[in-house]
Amino acid sequence: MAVLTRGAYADAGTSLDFKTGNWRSTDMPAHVHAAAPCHAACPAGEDQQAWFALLQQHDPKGAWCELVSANPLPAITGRVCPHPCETACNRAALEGALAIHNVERWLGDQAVAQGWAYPVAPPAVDAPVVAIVGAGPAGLSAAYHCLRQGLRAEIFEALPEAGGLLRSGIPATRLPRDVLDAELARLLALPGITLNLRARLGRDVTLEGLRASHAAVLLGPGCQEGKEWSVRGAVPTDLHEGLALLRKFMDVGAFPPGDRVVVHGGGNTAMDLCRLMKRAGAAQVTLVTASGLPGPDTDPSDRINVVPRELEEALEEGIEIIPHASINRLIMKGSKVTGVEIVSLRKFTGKDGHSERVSFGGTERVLPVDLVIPCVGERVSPEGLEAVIQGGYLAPEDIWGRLPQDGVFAVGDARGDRGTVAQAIGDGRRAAMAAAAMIAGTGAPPLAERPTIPASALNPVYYPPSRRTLVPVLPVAERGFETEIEGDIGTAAAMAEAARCLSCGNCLACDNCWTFCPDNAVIKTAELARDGSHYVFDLDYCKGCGLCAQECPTGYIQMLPETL
Amino acid sequence: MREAIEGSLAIARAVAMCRPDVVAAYPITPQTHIVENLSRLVAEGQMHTEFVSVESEFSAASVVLGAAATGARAYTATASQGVLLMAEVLFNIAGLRIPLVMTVANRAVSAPLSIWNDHGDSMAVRDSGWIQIHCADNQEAVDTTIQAFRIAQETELPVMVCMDGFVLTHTMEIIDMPSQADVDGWLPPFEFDRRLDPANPKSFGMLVTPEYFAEIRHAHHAAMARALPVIEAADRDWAALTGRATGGLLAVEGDPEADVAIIAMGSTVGTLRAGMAADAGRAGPARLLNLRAFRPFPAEALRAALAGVKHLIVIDRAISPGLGGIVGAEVAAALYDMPDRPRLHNHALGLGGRDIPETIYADLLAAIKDLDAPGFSVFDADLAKLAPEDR
Amino acid sequence: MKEFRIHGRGGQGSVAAAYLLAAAAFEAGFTCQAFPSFGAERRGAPVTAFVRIDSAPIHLRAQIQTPDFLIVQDDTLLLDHAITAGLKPGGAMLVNSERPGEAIAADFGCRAFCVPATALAVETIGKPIPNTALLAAFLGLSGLMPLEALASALKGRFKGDTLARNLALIDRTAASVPQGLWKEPADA
Amino acid sequence: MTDDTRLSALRQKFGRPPAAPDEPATKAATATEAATEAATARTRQPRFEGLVSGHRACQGCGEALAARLVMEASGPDVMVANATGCLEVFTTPWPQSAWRVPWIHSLFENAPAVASGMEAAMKAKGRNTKVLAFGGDGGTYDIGFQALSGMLERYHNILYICYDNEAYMNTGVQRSSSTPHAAATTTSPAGKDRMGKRHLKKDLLSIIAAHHIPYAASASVAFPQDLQRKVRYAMGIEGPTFIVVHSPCPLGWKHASALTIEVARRAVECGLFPLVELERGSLSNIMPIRHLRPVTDYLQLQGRFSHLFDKDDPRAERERDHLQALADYNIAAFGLAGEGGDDAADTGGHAAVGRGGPIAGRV
Repeated sequence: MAVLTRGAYADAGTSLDFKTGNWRSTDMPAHVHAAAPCHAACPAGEDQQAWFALLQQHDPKGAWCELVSANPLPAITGRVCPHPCETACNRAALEGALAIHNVERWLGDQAVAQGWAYPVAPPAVDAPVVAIVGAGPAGLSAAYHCLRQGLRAEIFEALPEAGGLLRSGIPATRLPRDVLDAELARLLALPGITLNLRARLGRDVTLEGLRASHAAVLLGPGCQEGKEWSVRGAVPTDLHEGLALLRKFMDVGAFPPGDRVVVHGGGNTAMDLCRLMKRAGAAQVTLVTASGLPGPDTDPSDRINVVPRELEEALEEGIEIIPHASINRLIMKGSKVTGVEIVSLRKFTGKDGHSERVSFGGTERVLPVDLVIPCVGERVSPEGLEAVIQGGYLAPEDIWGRLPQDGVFAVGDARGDRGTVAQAIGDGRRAAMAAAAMIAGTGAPPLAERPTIPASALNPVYYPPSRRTLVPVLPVAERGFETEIEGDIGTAAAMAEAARCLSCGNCLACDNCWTFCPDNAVIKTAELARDGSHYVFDLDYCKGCGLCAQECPTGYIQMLPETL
Repeated sequence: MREAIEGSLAIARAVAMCRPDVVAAYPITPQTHIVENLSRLVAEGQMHTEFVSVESEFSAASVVLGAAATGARAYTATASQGVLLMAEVLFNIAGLRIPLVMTVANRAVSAPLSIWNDHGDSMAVRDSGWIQIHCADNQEAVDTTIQAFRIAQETELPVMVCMDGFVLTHTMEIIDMPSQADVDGWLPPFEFDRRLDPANPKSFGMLVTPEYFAEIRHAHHAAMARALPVIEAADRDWAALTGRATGGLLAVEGDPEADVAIIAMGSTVGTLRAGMAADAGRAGPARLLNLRAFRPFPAEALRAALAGVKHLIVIDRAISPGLGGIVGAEVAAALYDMPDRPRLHNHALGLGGRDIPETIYADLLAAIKDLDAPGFSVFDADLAKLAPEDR
Repeated sequence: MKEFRIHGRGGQGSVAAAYLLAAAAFEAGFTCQAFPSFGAERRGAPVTAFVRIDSAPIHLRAQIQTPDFLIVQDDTLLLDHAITAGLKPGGAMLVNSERPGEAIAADFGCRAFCVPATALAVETIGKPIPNTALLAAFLGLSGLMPLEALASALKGRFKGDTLARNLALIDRTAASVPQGLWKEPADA
Repeated sequence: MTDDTRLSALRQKFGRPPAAPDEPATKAATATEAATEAATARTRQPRFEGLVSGHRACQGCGEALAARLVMEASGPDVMVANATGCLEVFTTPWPQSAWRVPWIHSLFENAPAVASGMEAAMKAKGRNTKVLAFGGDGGTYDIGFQALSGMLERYHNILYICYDNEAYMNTGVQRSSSTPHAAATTTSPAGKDRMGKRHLKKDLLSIIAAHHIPYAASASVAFPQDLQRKVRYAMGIEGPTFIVVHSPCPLGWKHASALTIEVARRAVECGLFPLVELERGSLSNIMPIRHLRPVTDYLQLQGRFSHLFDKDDPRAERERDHLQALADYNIAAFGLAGEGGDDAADTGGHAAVGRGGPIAGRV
């Protein structure tokens, strides 16, 4: 029983005895670290939001370390990745997506220039050794992630140089060779990685031999064989398959003659070819693709799968693109093609999820051509892989890349369901994790699935308007075969771009919850952040009004049902 | 030092001697001369106080409330409508147990408008929880004002010093004014622990639920009871210093053996005193009770003073329509348990400034012989002035 | 006890006159009481103020209904014949007027004396404020208290040049009236 | 560490919570110790908590938030006179007070006068603890208006804060002179013959400014940095200052408690509650509205305006247009449409945040 004070006064702050937490009837606030859309979209598994947060704190090295915890090759991916992260970026709906790939590239270049050490410890001398076939992006990523898992990696590469498709299939205008060499050299120099060059599977080593000698085998041979291509059985005698043509060009620097070229396909190889041939002198280069061009109404699954800026640059350079079309017939003069008949078509997705292409009769038209180049994909070269290959690919059972053979994993393009460097890098990481789990006998690693936060969950009013940094691009007239077309973003712009990150789904430490709680039920903790935030909900006093969640700019605070 | 001095000026000078930190007041007849004189003392640099010239009595009371709550000695004065406009604040001040001193220059309450003296104003706030002390003359008013600051401080109750408007406030008479040194030595500096203090922040004026409200009111009532000896002690100490007693709670004069007694408050006491002297025994002797403390009501002292009295005349300077005399009713209640309690003759007199002549003494005494007289009357009302249906 | 009623108009200093008279009485060793008519009269309206002087303490708070003396600050007030209402039998009236006192005495049936107080005040203090001159005249006529008492009272109220001129005014006025004309044998 | 243990560590560090007054304290601190501890805790606090948790405001109370923000920006060397109203009732049910500064409540209509007395006392004692006076719109626009005018005229060194929730919320949502036109309250209900309040919201700020005081401003809980800048500015002024803070009341305005800030923000962005500053009666600053929005964006969130969205009632559109016209008038009169600068010291137009806190005020 309280003893009355004279005149009924009270001492300061005594309302703390009255716990208003029991006023909450339905929901309570909670920190929910949902995945930012960039992270969710990243095939390599980068958390761009996380490394942008470190950049916002003026810690480029920390940002790079965070980045390379998923992707060891940012200087490369920053140049070649079609960056689905930018497509997914929630800022796209405001003033344009963040220039994520530019900053990624800048970070990668900074790391090379500054000699920042990869955040991996050398594995134990007697650590299990994983055999990795192929020193392309998948294999290199796998080797790197083996180190991160405490394993050693021994790479077997058939060619005299590491790099795989990075070296053989991407022109220097997109990926300068010095950049490629520098980043690969740093990675391959990591203690615990052994690289065997000119070691071809089926010739110098065998799958069974590797299985016997190593704790696990990761197969990342890539796709080396062009698919057969014909139009209703017709195959021109002077047919050049796209990837092979590109490789050849990069080796010898010349294309077959032809003024009017039609490229058939919808990937980066097709795009590279179009642009290189145009620059090499072809008067008219046309890309015929079944996909659609990017646009507000284009379904993501229908969108042409190329680096968006490459598409823009190609259009600048005068490449003609015929979307939603296919080659219906080849018009031959003898064994040579003189024209192609194009027909419009669309992809329709049926109820079973399979898509079907339907061509529209009456839309046929003819293009006169000198050269037709199919770029419709490649297959795994079966040499040494006869035991595991299925329908031209190594078709693994799951995202970890497990093949039916114990301890054998498939990564990268050889899986048949991949197509980008970033996907290959993601494959390498996952396979290394799965291999490590298998070696440790702990089964498959857990899938860290976080829900993705949509733009609608943000409160955008708190973000000051800020336009995307435009990076200098080589003028069309100056574009050749060596000089990189897209320029460097530079430190200041990279930091400015980082400041544009909305921090979707994660704590921005913006103080809004702390500022707006009418009940002082949000406590700021400078040094005690456990869940990545700097705030704790004092549920003794929180009345559950939901203001903090409503005003949280990043959607990091959500009202969840009261737990009893 | 004895001086011929106007009542209001004397009060202003007495207040100044008590060195209030804050004075706030709004002018109203007949309190005006007090605040004018205080203003002049401030303007002349003879008084160092924050004089807040407010825009209403409501704010005057609120300002001194705030000032006292902040640990300042504070003072205000008002009358009549001003008391009623303050009413809400007065209850609040008392409920907060804030020590303050206020002079009420008693005046009738409108309507009809009357600027003249009676006790209708302070009676209207008798239940506000303030100590109310009435003064029979200006000497009493000066001495009581100084005592009031000490009483307020010791009891943590606000004190209302009531003096009849015009009759005292505007009258020059001879007053023995205390010296500043006397007051400085007698009145302790203002200290109030329950104050707004950044070093020890507290919250005042809170919401109190039914579980505690009754206790708060009981405590207030008990504090009033404890104030009775404080008032007496203040007067004793003051008398020891100055040789002048004000009479404390209740002063008894006249014939101590008389079986007739008259109770009055304020300046009426002087006229009755003069009337008794002039009567020279023709109407008979009486005990004359100068009832000074109306709140707290000195029931015990009253009963002691009335031992052996057969007829008690109680004079009211206000009326509670529907009941009659207020002092009369309260005296009756106080005497209810008294064995051989006297017969009560309750009269309202001098309402709205009606002159109370010297002959009132004889007239009142004569009236007790009328066995059929009502227990209460407006003694000096001439009903012939009323339409028959309004009588 | 002597009771006074002072008649004037709002703004003429009747209340001040009452206070001065009472203060003079205090200086002379008497007890005193002075008060205005309790009202709300405005400038120019007829007003009254009252004084009681006694040698014993004064307790009476009643209005003065039967004054011993009237002091009239403005002879236009005599147009109201009720001005002498309540004046005690044998009472006297001092009037600020250039008219002869005898005529007024005849008019009102009481003792009366006139002093040209306004003229004297204008001459001496430069302002038409008759109250100090009237009080001085009264003291001279009545012999109730020495003129020094009034001088002391004035010293409590005025300073400097104003005081000096008022002192000169009361000396001059007091000397101008027949000394002790109203002196009562019983008081002597 | 779990949240619970972290909380207890934090509470220990920041000195909360004290023992209840009716429980014997485990170890009574001396006054000096207590003062030292309080001072230490205060210096460690990343902000001054003048109004602590455990008060009994409704969920999502705009007024509680506004008062908290004001205390942070003004404290700790202040004392408060608080008019009767929600704020007073929900912070001080005896024996528990949510205030950490000297605080007094007297009556509904006298907070400015009580504050005047406090300030006079401070002056008399030669101290300079700033006095704040708090009132709701009832206590400020209406019943306490006279006392407020007196306080301003007498030039007391007081910062008066009006928490404007546009009705008598404490007594159950009755209209005040601050209630906007057409809003429904329990004494201005919408019905067959009436469309809510018939009269206009009183332009109090102009009246206040007409006292020629050094500083009068309007602020909103939706723009806390702006609000706190204004409070700090006013705190630095010797003399009477006045800030009216738009503080939504989820109960009275009939909106979800989570929307308090959103509603307040829209009130500013549609022009119905302009954020302006007046010094010596002259307009000295405004918060520009970067994206003007129609008043309906503001109105439709609130049940008190739901009758304005009755499709079958021809009066609804008229009243909506009327409110839009009032907003347009404000926008034109104060020149509200604009971008707002990028001066970090000026909060105009910004409630923007970045990593590590609000952007406004970063210099």
